[in-house]
Amino acid sequence: MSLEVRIRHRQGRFLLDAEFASTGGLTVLFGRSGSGKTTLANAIAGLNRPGEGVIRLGDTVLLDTARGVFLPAHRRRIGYVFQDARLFPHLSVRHNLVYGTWFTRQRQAVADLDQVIGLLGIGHLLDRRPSGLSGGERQRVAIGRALMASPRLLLMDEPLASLDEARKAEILPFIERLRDEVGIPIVYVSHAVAEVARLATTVVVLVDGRVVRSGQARQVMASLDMFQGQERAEAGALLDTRLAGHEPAYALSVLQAPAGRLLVPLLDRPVGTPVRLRIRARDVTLAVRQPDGLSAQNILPGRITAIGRTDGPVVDVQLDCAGDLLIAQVTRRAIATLPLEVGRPVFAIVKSISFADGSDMGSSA
Amino acid sequence: MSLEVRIRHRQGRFLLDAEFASTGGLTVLFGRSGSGKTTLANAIAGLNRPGEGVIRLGDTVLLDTARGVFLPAHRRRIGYVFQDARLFPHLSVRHNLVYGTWFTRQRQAVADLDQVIGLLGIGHLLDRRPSGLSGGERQRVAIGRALMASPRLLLMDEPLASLDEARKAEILPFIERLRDEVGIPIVYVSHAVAEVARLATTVVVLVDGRVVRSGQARQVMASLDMFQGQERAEAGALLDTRLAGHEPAYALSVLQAPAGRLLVPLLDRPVGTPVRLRIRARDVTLAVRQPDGLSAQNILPGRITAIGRTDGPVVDVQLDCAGDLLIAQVTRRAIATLPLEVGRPVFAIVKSISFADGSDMGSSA
Amino acid sequence: ERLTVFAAASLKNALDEAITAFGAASGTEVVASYAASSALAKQIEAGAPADLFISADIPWMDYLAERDLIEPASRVDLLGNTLVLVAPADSDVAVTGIGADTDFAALLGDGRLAVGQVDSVPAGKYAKAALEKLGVWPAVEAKLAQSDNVRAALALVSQGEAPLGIVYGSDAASDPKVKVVGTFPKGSHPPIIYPAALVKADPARSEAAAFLAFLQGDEAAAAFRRAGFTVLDGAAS
Amino acid sequence: MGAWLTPEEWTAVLLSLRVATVATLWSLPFGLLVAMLLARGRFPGRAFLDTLVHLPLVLPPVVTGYLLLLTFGRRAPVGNFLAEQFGIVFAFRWTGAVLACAIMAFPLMVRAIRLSIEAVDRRLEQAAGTLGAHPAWVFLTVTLPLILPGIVAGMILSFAKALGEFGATITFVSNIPGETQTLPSAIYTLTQIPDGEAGAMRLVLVAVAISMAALIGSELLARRIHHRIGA
Amino acid sequence: MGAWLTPEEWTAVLLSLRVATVATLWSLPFGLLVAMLLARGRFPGRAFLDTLVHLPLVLPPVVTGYLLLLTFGRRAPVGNFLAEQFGIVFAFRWTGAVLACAIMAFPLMVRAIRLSIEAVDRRLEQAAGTLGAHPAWVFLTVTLPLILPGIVAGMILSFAKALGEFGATITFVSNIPGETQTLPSAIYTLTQIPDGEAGAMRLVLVAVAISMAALIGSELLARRIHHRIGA
Ligand SMILES: Nc1ncnc2c1ncn2[C@@H]1O[C@H](COP(=O)(O)OP(=O)(O)OP(=O)(O)O)[C@@H](O)[C@H]1O
Ligand SMILES: Nc1ncnc2c1ncn2[C@@H]1O[C@H](COP(=O)(O)OP(=O)(O)OP(=O)(O)O)[C@@H](O)[C@H]1O
Ligand SMILES: [Mg+2]
Ligand SMILES: [Mg+2]
Repeated sequence: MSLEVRIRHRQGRFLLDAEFASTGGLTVLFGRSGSGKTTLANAIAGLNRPGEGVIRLGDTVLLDTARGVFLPAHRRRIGYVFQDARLFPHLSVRHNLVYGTWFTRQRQAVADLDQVIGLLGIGHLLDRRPSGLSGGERQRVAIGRALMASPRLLLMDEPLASLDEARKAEILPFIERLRDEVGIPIVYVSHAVAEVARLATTVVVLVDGRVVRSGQARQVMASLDMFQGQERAEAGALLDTRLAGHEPAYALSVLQAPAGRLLVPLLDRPVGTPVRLRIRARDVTLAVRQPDGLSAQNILPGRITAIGRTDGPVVDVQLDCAGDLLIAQVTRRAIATLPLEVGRPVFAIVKSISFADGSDMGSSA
Repeated sequence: MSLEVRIRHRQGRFLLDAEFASTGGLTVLFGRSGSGKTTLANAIAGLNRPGEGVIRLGDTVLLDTARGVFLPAHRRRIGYVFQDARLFPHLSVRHNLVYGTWFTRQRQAVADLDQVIGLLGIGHLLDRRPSGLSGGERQRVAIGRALMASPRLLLMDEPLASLDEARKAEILPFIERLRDEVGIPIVYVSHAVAEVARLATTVVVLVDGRVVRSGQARQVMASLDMFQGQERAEAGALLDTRLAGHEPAYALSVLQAPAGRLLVPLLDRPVGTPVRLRIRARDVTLAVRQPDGLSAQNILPGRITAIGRTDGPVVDVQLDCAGDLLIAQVTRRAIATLPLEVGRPVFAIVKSISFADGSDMGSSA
Repeated sequence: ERLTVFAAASLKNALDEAITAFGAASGTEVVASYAASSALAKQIEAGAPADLFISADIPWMDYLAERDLIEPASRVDLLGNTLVLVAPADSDVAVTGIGADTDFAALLGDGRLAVGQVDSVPAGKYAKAALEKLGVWPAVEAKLAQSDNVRAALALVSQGEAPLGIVYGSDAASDPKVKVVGTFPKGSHPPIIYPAALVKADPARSEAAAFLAFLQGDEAAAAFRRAGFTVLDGAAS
Repeated sequence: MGAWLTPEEWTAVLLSLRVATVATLWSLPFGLLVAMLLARGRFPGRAFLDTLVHLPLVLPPVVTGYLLLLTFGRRAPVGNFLAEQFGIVFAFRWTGAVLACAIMAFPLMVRAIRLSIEAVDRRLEQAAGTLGAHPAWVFLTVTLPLILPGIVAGMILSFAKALGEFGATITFVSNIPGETQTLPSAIYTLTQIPDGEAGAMRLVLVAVAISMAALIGSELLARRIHHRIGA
Repeated sequence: MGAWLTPEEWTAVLLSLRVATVATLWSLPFGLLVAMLLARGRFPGRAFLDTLVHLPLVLPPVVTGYLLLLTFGRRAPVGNFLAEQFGIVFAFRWTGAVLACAIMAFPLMVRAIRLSIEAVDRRLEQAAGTLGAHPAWVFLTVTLPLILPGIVAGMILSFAKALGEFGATITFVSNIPGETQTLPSAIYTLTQIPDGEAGAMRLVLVAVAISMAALIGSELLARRIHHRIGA
């Protein structure tokens, strides 16, 4: 289901002037604190009423100021996981969870209660009141509450910020399943580049209330200048591969990409399944000769296609590996001493691979 | 200033039974959601009153149930950045910030207002009310508020969870300066292993209300079994080095560790400064032969001292590099095919280095 | 079918006794609604289910008469009362007969004279008339403490707030904390009269007339006298 | 207590309890509505409605009683209409005492509820909206439970006021034993006769006992609500 | 208005305003204290205090007036003490009217403030504590500003009630023009004389106008506070 947003909304001295479209999947709203992510999410949910603009979800018009259309929040069926959990203080955790089911007409639930409870690890909290929950517990209940309402679109405003890595790792695949199997489009606000890279179909980058970049995740992510400062270390490329086989003895699976074969921790999926990988620039080492005797065995041959800005110690190098674009982050010293030049054939040694679906960060070979 | 905690506190069905000591610096409370981190922080702040135990800060007894001592919160001078910002809704941002200064007797402020405002990037918010702030803005003001009260101890409950990487990167060095220069002990609740590794002097690991491990950060972090599941990929070793020189042409600095020389992005510090590094297990590749022609130029010779559990695809390998302990994460397949054995001399190729002080994650050579 | 009597609140004790006696004698149940005469009159005007009205003063009975709401023929002046000057029981105020020479101002000193509201409360109106008649009104007008009912005025005296008060003899007699220091001469104020009349009803109720007659009889008169009222000529005849 | 009170007084006590209870319960929905309008509504005439609601507080009760008599009396237009169309008669019935008490207590109830409504975190209502709840359901499932403390406070104030009200009541529906003579009317009557003090004090103690019981009950209720809301 | 009212009525209006204002202001600190005790305190006798505060609501005003007379009268122990020690005399003074109005309005003020106190997020007070604020300062800088809406509501209720009170006042300090004759006493008096309606209605309109002005003023104030609290 597609989502189309084109709005102008003033809030105090802050002006949100955002336009983007997504064809479904998971759209990440990315931007610094105060850039307008929550304001944009609120507009989609119907919690604020932009002065001007259009919001369309599939073929439902949620907002069209020119035609005077404003669908109230309760008729939008948009599940919203708020930045602050906003649980109902007077209801038990159980009733918070099922609250949304009281109002959904159709009974085809997106997820059943037991599943949600199990996934979020909140079974022991069901009879408690929100005031007796820890910060992370609260946020998990909030996620469950939004899911239980069987929404047509899920808005998640930094849902995992207060969760530990282990819990995140359990919830992320579920969000991916919602996106891929149930087909619920998701709008996801996040600061965490790792999450963005892993989850995003579409990325929308907000700066001071304006969309400065939006589009296919792999395009936005692979652009050399997208990440400034510290975020650069998290930049990387996305690779679409296919599961080619397993090496159960070593608990590994083999993926085939245009760029070459890659070993990853065993995937419990049938051979032939498409798998999306993320290779972070900081995890790629370049070698000018075929390396040998390394513990890292994911080595892809390629050719340098671009070398990024060369002030500062670190430089982004873009490679073409049989059509797949990779980015490597190397020191300027290495550029000068090896030397690395556009057109030079090199080997990319990939230390770690993140799965854009499946379990989190697997370290491979 | 040392902090000593030994308490038992019941809260509903949850029992916190915690004991740890820290000799100052930054103590990270680490644990999954619901493990009791906030409860423990509250006990230190004086916001709950444990049924049993002792809490001592320097030579001030904050709590001693046996002797009936309970110093009320307002006399503890403990700055607390809450998980939920808890700004005063009726005060402007400016007045929220200076609130604590109204009550501190001595005028030797830890940080002055302009400095705090500049650091946190909240200058444009000063005349706003908290209700008009974004989530991250609120959290920044909360950090500023706690700092302005000139506390003797700073409690920070996931202070950076809602902030973007760039902002985190600005605030972390400041927290480190507080720790190192001003000498304020800090108790820091975090899920983020990167933050833990970078900041911690002492790490306290909580599981279900009990302290399962506590001690010097480098010891706790380097233990092979500390991180379970997904967190393993974040495990790593800490290296104490000394700044040996600069290579300004490439914007690099040279660090000398017992293990060898390491190149890192230029540090604006005098030669001789001690620098602490974190080398994550996932960033270390092993080679059985001296590698050559690699963009990665931080290569340390060493010897394998231990090989971790060998079920699953990935194995932790501990190396001794002239006294420094490193951990490398490699596949089981690499162990078998290279092969890697305890005692074998190897080369550790270090792709990325995190600074445990200085600016964040620098990718080196 | 029970009878409803609307009566001034001060009549409660005596009228309750009379009602009990009438009930025993005739088997007719009578209930009494006691309130300020003003309220009762306006309620009757608004159609209250009253069969008989006993007012604490004449104007409110006239008010209903003007509006043709009572049976003129049934109207009688049922009871009378005396107007007395009271002082706290421990007071050393002494008056030998209230007359034009009584120096109220001196008796009061810097205290106040407790009365019912001189414009609205019957006892207050009588007090004003008496004081005017005695020619002392200008001297005491500024020293009045007016209450919204005569009982409140009495309380001010019995609590010692006011050194003197003007109340009904029926009220003063029963309060041990006050003493009567003088009685106003009969001619000094309009006669204190509690008129009674049947409320117009269609059809007229004979029990109501019977009860009104009973109130004018000896048995009722005894009860009224015990309560300190004077039974007027029209009654018991 | 039975032996301690005359049957007539006993009747007055029971009637007062009934009147106060019924008045409180009946005025609750109206109080909620008006509180909601005043707290949330932006409409012309809001200040007028606010003033109207407060009038019974500002005017002497007798005046309110007269106004009721002029409006709902047997011969008055509204009273006549209600009687003819719906068979509802207030004049000189216990129902009239209910009306008088309800109106006298109304400003207290409205204020308490309104104060609670204004304290509700509207973001919770928004959250309910995103979960598909129609505003009416939001009101029932979120707002209403959250303002329960205010409702309880409003009801207890209203009940207490209704228990003590007599100025408007006695003026509107008189003081007819068994029908409109409430506890405070009985007390008032006793204060108007010689030797009435002892009786009045006895009834005052009864009133104090009732209100104490009501207050303790409401406290327990409030504590349970507070616990449920978890604040 | 001056031409419209007799000088005596004009005096009564001004006196009423003064009495209501002074009664509201004086009872505010006590109301705050009692509301705080009832909302936060856990002490024996809490139920008793609660009942005591509510009594003026439950009892007919006349009874409250008598009780005041028995307590604060010239010869009564408390009244005597106050007069001797502090020279505070209530009898037949406008101060007595203030006392009566304050006590009659007290339950309303206490309830409104208490409701607000109970709605305060105590975690904000905790936060203030960690910033070094002594509980007294926490109260002044956090609790008090947060309960301002309740205080305003309590004051407006109290003011309105004080404006309308006369039953207890007239019983306690009687009705002395210029000293204790307030607007409601004047209105009441007019209702007690045949054909006094027209005069009474005129004064009723004055009362309505005053209360409307007070309400609008309080609304504006409340809106500003609301805006400041940012809720
Ligand atoms: N008021 C309360 N009553 C009862 N149990 C509580 C209360 N507050 C917290 N708990 C429970 O105590 C445990 C510890 O809570 P705490 O807030 O300390 O966790 P935490 O480690 O801070 O978690 P998080 O990372 O999710 O914030 C949790 O299991 C929680 O459910
Ligand atoms: N009620 C309000 N009135 C005025 N300005 C507001 C209001 N709420 C938010 N703002 C401002 O609007 C801007 C965008 O806020 P928003 O909450 O959308 O940011 P965000 O991108 O979600 O940030 P964060 O990551 O910190 O949550 C901020 O500059 C904020 O200060
Ligand atoms: Mg936000
Ligand atoms: Mg917590």
